[in-house]
Amino acid sequence: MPQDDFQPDAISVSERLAAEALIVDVDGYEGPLDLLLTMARTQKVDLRRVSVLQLAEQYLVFVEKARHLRIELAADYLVMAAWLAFLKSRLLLPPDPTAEGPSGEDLAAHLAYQLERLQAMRDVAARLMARDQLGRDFFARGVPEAVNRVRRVSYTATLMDLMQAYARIRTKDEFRPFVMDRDAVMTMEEALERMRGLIGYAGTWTDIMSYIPEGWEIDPVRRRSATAANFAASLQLAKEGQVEIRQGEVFAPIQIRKKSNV
Amino acid sequence: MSDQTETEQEQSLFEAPPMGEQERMVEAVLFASAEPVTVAELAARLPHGADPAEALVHLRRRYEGRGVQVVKVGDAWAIRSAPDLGFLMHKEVVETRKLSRAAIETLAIIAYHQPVTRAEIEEIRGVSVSRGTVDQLLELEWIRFGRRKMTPGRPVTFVVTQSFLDHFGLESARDLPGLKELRSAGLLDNRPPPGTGLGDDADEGTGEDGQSELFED
Amino acid sequence: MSDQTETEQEQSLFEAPPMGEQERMVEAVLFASAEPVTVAELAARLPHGADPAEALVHLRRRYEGRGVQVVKVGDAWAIRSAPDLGFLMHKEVVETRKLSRAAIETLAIIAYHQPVTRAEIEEIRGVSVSRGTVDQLLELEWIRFGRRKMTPGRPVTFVVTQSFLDHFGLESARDLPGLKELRSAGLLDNRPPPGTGLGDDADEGTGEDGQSELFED
Repeated sequence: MPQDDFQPDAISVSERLAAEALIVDVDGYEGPLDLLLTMARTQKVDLRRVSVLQLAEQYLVFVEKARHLRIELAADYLVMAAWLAFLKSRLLLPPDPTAEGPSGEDLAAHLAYQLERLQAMRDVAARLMARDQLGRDFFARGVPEAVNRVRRVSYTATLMDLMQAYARIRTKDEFRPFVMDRDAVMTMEEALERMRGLIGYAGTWTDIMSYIPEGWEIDPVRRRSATAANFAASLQLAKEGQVEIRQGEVFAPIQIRKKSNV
Repeated sequence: MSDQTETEQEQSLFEAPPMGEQERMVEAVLFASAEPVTVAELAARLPHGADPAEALVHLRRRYEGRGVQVVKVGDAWAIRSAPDLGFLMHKEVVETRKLSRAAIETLAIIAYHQPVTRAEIEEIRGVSVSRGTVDQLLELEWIRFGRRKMTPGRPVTFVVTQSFLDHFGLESARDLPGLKELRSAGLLDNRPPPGTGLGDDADEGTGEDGQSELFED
Repeated sequence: MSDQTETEQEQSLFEAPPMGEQERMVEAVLFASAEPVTVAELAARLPHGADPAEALVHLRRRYEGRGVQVVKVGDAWAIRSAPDLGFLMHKEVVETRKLSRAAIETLAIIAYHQPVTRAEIEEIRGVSVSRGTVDQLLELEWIRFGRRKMTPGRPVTFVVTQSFLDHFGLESARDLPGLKELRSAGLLDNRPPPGTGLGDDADEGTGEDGQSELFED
């Protein structure tokens, strides 16, 4: 068949160089379809008008070259080569109406469709990636406030909690004054106990101020507390009938003495 | 039916806040959330009788031309910074792993052909799809599993997610760039190789079903 | 000096964008930023010659009465949902726990007395502060380490953070009400401290010192 001999020469020198260049980085292609698409582009025509026959030739030359250079080709490259050789024969032979299966034209059309579709997907993928993207060109709220679907335990404290806590600390003394003033306060019980011990010796009228323990009469705060405690204790003792109590006039010293008949 | 009426009556007992107030509420909720919020969620969070859809119309208009925008993402809404001000944000940019060419193409095929099976993706790309590629896209939450195809083996399908729409600033999958051209060129048809298989007819049917469902209704 | 002038001249070569545009920029940055942004940071991010302080005034006014507001947090700015719409936000609050009494008291002391050492906190609380309490507050990012005290041992101090201010809706720790205000707000027993004790002077003195630093200068 003269056509057969002629066909390879129909591929221009530049296309052959391109085909050779393909061999060098066959690993750079994602399978035979990708390689075919690249080859189809060397035809510099609309993919819909690509010559599938020419493409098949290019591919077969490529595989032949690779074999010659002892380059290991993955199985799917060889499968494609076999299929393209079959397609080529179908396209070159006159259609046989009795042959089974799809015509060469149909097969070629589908291959062209596949190439066009792959190219179309690549184009839209590029357009998609060229779009403004979230986190790169436009942004979501930096501090989302919504608390829905919070998995973490969130500790809450309101400003009120905070202020109340502080108030509590700063004023705990006020709520427990006897703690704060322990060393400056004399309770009635203390005074009573002390006076019970001393009253036995008080046969004569004695100023209740003389019952104030040593060290309590100088500091006014302590003296005030001790005076009040002694006074209350004196009243208690008088009520119990253990002492008599008298005061000469307003603001005069208050005196007590042991009740004689006890 | 009577239940419906009862509910409506019950709801009407609560007076909905004025539209201006509803707009404020929608504004606060959208601002507070980094994720898009559906109208249904808004309705659930706003007081009874509120009309978040209408409030959204007002709110969207209010933010036109501002530094942030009210955008629609699928059936949800979000506030996003204006794309033209992205240059101010370099501090906020989170370096994302560069997607491989395989991943980008796979993503595009899923987006334009959804719901699509792994076999169909492989048919289109002419190579097998590595597990890692799909995993990466799933991890990014840009794709998810769709319903199974009613073809032999009931293969799983992949579809794109709301996050995908959100990430690429798309209101819906219908707004994918070049979708119309691709469709009219017949490049989204599920065209099986001539003379192959028998089950393809069924496959074709389902495939077209899925697309029409997504893009044409 | 001459450097300064040179820079100014250089800057004036670039024309600042119109104020409306600056406002959009500030809006977008505040929206997208994960943390409150200071005026200085805004100035660094906006084009030369921009006046973020003025843009903030406009933006703040624009958001008055809206569902979100432009608020000052410390010396920085942020967008926050309007306080009256808080009820929309914690609809789905899941697990929230109250801070322990020890933690809230420690936090309060740090807030009112910052910078404050652990020893000082213990002195004020009257009990020792557990490591866990401090760790929890650190983890919540409500307190952080401040500068060391120039006293023997150079103890570390604690101060409250911007997150703390943010959480409690304070512009600064100075905004915390003083004791007097707490009392008049009924948060304290109205009874005046009896006798205004003697032994208390020292304690109160320190307290007031810290506070004056905080509240009165």
